[in-house]
Amino acid sequence: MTVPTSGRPLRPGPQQLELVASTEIARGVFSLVLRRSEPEQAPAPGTFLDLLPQIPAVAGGAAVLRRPISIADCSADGRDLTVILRVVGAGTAALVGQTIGSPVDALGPLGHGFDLDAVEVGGRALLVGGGVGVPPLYLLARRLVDRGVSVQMRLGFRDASDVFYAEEFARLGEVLISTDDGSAGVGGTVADLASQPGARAFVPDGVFACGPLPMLRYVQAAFGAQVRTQLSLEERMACGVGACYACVVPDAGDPDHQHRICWDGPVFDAQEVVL
Amino acid sequence: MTVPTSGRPLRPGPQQLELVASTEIARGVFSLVLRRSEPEQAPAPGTFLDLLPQIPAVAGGAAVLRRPISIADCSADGRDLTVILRVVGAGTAALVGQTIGSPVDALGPLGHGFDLDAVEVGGRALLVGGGVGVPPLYLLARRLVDRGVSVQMRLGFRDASDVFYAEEFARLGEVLISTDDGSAGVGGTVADLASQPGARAFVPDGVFACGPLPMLRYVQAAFGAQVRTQLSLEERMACGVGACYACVVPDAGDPDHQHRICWDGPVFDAQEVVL
Amino acid sequence: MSAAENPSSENPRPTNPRLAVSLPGLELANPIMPASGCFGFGAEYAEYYDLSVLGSIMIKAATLEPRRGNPVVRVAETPSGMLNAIGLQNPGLDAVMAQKLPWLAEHFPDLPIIANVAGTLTEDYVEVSRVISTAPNVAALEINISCPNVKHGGITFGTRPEVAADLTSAIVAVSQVPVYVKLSPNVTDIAEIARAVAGAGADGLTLINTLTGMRLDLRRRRPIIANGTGGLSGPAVLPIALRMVDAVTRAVDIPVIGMGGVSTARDAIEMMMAGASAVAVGTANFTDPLACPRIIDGLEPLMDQVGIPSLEQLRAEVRSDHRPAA
Amino acid sequence: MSAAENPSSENPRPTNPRLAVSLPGLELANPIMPASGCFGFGAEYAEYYDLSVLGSIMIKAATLEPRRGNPVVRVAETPSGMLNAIGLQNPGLDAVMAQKLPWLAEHFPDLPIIANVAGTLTEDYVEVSRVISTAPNVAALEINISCPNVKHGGITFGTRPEVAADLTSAIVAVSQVPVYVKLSPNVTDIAEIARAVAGAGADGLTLINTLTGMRLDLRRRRPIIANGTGGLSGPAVLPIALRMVDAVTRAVDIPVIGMGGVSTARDAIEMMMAGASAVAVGTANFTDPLACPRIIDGLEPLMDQVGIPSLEQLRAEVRSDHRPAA
Ligand SMILES: Cc1cc2nc3c(=O)[nH]c(=O)nc-3n(C[C@H](O)[C@H](O)[C@H](O)COP(=O)(O)OP(=O)(O)OC[C@H]3O[C@@H](n4cnc5c(N)ncnc54)[C@H](O)[C@@H]3O)c2cc1C
Ligand SMILES: Cc1cc2nc3c(=O)[nH]c(=O)nc-3n(C[C@H](O)[C@H](O)[C@H](O)COP(=O)(O)OP(=O)(O)OC[C@H]3O[C@@H](n4cnc5c(N)ncnc54)[C@H](O)[C@@H]3O)c2cc1C
Ligand SMILES: Cc1cc2nc3c(=O)[nH]c(=O)nc-3n(C[C@H](O)[C@H](O)[C@H](O)COP(=O)(O)O)c2cc1C
Ligand SMILES: Cc1cc2nc3c(=O)[nH]c(=O)nc-3n(C[C@H](O)[C@H](O)[C@H](O)COP(=O)(O)O)c2cc1C
Ligand code: FES
Ligand code: FES
Repeated sequence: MTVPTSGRPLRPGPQQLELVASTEIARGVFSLVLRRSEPEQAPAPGTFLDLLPQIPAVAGGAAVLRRPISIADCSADGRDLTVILRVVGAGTAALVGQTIGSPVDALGPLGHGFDLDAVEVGGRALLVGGGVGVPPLYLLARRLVDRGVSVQMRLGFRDASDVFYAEEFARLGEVLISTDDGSAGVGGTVADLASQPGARAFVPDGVFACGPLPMLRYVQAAFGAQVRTQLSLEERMACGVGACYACVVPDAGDPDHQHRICWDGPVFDAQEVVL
Repeated sequence: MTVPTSGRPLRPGPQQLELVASTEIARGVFSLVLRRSEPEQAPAPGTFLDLLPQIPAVAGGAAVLRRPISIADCSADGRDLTVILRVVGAGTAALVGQTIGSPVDALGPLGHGFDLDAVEVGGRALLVGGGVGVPPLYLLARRLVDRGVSVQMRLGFRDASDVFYAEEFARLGEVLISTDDGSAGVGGTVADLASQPGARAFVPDGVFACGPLPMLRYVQAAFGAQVRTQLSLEERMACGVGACYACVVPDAGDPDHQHRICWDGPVFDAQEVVL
Repeated sequence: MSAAENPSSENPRPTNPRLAVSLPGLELANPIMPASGCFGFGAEYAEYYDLSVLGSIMIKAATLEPRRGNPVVRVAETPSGMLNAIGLQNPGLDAVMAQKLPWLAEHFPDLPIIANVAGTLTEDYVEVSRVISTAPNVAALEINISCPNVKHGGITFGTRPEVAADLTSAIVAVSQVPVYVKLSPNVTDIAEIARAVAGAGADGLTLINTLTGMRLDLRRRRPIIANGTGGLSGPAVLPIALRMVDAVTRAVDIPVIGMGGVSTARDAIEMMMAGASAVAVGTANFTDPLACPRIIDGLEPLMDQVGIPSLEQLRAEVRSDHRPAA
Repeated sequence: MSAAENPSSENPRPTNPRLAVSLPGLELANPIMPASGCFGFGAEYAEYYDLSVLGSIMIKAATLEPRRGNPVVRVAETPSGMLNAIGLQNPGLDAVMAQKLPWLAEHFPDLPIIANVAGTLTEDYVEVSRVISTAPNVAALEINISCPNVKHGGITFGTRPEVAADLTSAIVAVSQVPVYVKLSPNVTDIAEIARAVAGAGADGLTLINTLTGMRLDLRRRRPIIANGTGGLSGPAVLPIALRMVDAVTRAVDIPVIGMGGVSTARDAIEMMMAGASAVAVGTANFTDPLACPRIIDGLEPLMDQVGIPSLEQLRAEVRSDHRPAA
């Protein structure tokens, strides 16, 4: 049997990707470029890699769980994948500290990404992101623009030193930025951006969001009932492939059922999930 | 207090040495060159580094114990240390698999090395080594020759594919080689080399040995009573600095006492220890 | 034998006499099987490789009714390990009988399945065991006695010898297939529990289940796992599992399937050297979805290296050393 | 505060009120101390840093007579951990009193020492405790009740509540300094042992000692450790230690010094958040001889990050949450 029971080809196991670049793009936020051994199909926006860090013993020892990290960008030949990650603990610290040229153990791309067909060609897509929820929106924005969809980004950060990719996004569409302390863009959260003139002028045909839970709840409440709204969720994961039931979110349609974020998501329609 | 209670300066903690070269010099035996951040005093022959490998999760996970590895050579400026190691388990495999340019976590040099003064200038030193007991004898031979001591090496290996450093040693003195299967040198062990003409002609003023326990027992019995004989011992270690009492060997002089190999050794006079 | 090397579906389970293991109810092509709760009901990992290379599958625990499980956060990492408090989320006995087991039977007809059974009352356990043991591809049951027993004031079945024995004999009485009881490591004397369960008629034992542990979130100043504590698994527990398998196989005569921290072929052989007849792999599947085929592929080269002619011979050798106490 | 930053010998232990901890018999400049058996009697690590930066030192176990300990191999590595069976090698009570303790008093006069006491008969424990508690720099005793008790047929003192309680009260009766009892994790219910020992008059508890484990040598087909089994320590056991410290500090009112797998400042704060008043560091010293000063240096920056004004305040907060069961 060379194809799985699903009829699709067997998925690849963990691969050793070569770390070809590592850049600090905001305080404690790094962009890593990971090279696959050969050109492959470009991943869908919203899918993620599950990276296994090598944590030194003095930093608390070995990781057996992978770190889910969204794919932020992809080279034209599909070989180089960019991820953007914030150092929050020993795993992310170990990943950004690897020597250039050394291998990064990666599983994936995993999960189901954003449905680009949600917005018709010529339509308008609103992309709402917060913190390290912003990265997957970049590949998404590129793909939407490629499709002929016009995009507006509303991005929330903690403060000015935290902001990244503002210029890259600006090449694709209008970017509105909020910071908690007002040190860049508008003071407050992405919700506070809604009253900006640019935002009021932009009536979206579809909404795409990724970020912290309060932000997703706001997006779900503000847009979910009016327009097709897709939310990318986060939860602590173990297997990353749907087998362990670590990463569940209640199904809005069936109180007995819970979705697995890694397998059924991470992207869900706003109306499918109870946040 | 900036000096320890011993009156000597404080010892340095673990350092990140740069892996500048890694070469397979015999089947499964690698020579690694580790660069210190600045020139330092050359280590004494017979001392060792305690290396902390980064073992990947799929190879069994994190090491908390360091790997004692003898120093085999040292550059003129004392900056580059060569170690020669056989891949026997996950730790040595991880060390030899590191990317060139990546850091190797090293403690040391540790322990008390060979006493070079055991052989007078102009005298003759016999160096007996087996397998990965051979490496420390190389730096030792170099230092003895520098002192004006003539050296003969009797080196035992498993088979021809296992032999390393024969040419390097040959530049310093006569080299007699044995292999278990006779595929290189004389068939048998280093004990079988004693009947070789070159060996019978070489009456040593001092003997230095490092290798497996049966070999050390032979050296202890064959030379220990006649001539100053120094043996470098091996045992599983935890702390490497004398604090945990993992690596003991009974004291020949005092039945209530055991030496710590990492701290009192690894080199002992043949008459000090019960093997 | 990796999936790629075995593309033929005509002879999906060629038996390699060096690796075959014969246990009550279980004729295993090799000793490696995913541990319960770490492999769902197989469908997800079937996307990664042909599951017919496995010795067996210990499927996720089934309870009488569907269970939603615990609130999230359900997992936390620990050095070389993890905590979980999934809370037995499962679709319930009926769905397992109607969908999960038939799916496995359809796609992997020759693969013997070990059905993991859980509950909170003795009656639940008995009913699930009675029904699930009738499924055509269920070759054995694995009784998870680490669940809290409401009748005995919430103490787990698995920490009291007499409670464990009573549960065992009630299940043995109704099961159509051999019954393996899964022991908890959170006890002072695991051999004592093993003897009680063996005495009550268990056909085999599986061990270890998870050790109770905790991690705290420094910012929120409370446990990371919503449930407070969670079960520790992964390489961290390997030495504890080995010690317990050694102790139990010295105490009883029934076979043991060993588990706890196995992530390499080396670990699996070590587990069998400690007395296990077969080996289950849990957490390692999460680190590497191909962990089980990787371990299976690694067995024979390692056996050659260390001089093990066949696993049956290793078992005989270990068994003659592990003489149960009279 | 590292040795380099504190070269003055006039004021070697400036107290930092954020880090100070006050416990029965122990006024600690900070909560970090090496765990017993992992630091000898201090002399070796004194080559690496000024030991007066430590909160205390739990010195190696002393027994009445000198002990040669177990045959080698004495240690084996495990994932994120290690096994040891040193076998209490030590020079005996007389040498500890005549050489080891005076050496520490001479070089680190202000450093309070916790003397670890072991034995195989109650009488041995009592005699060692009586004598060692009179040493001027011994501020407290730590009673290692994990040794097998020959009178009770080789079961360890630490696995039976009544046996542990009897030993505790015998020692409390003779000790000149507060008595801390060190609990074994190899039990079904550690809180039960803790209650028994507290009831018998212990001033404090320390936990956890090592978990019993095993590794095997595949070629020699027997345990790596000459002794068969060994005690598991290191990061692998951290989640178990945290769970047990949490359980014990909810069960009793006396303070707990927590240990087991602590290797970073983060781990140490987590241990205190689980209920420990101070923290001992064992295996981490082997990975990094500077582990203790590194952890001490890391405490305040981390406390700033997660908003802990002082350890006393953290303790008060945790204590109000950890209400002992009535
Ligand atoms: C689908 C998905 C996509 C993500 N994409 C990104 C991204 O593009 N960039 C980015 O910076 N971060 C992203 N995250 C969060 C990222 O996974 C965590 O920050 C990271 O795992 C932390 O690892 P650590 O070892 O540094 O932290 P630690 O706190 O030391 O990690 C301990 C454990 O908790 C888990 N964990 C901790 N925080 C999170 C979290 N927020 N989500 C999931 N698991 C967590 C870790 O994976 C690990 O198992 C994503 C998370 C998910 C679920
Ligand atoms: C003073 C001294 C000097 C040494 N010098 C060299 C050298 O120059 N070249 C070389 O190839 N080897 C040398 N060794 C042996 C080397 O330390 C081991 O081969 C190595 O530790 C094995 O690690 P591993 O992870 O690959 O093997 P594993 O078997 O996976 O290691 C498991 C554990 O056992 C320990 N261990 C295993 N074998 C030995 C051993 N023979 N001695 C001590 N600890 C062991 C490891 O350190 C580790 O803690 C020396 C040993 C000592 C004590
Ligand atoms: C996420 C997770 C879920 C588990 N669920 C179950 C279960 O439902 N029933 C059961 O008997 N054991 C369950 N276990 C325990 C495993 O089957 C196994 O006994 C344990 O994890 C030790 O093996 P490992 O270290 O290889 O993971 C679970 C373990 C994990 C990690
Ligand atoms: C090599 C070694 C020797 C030990 N010796 C003793 C001892 O003599 N007395 C004792 O009470 N505990 C002893 N222990 C246990 C430690 O003090 C500590 O309780 C345990 O190692 C857990 O902490 P850790 O994980 O930080 O090492 C020893 C531990 C190790 C690793
Ligand atoms: S992480 Fe296992 S189901 Fe999602
Ligand atoms: S390894 Fe600790 S005393 Fe030698």
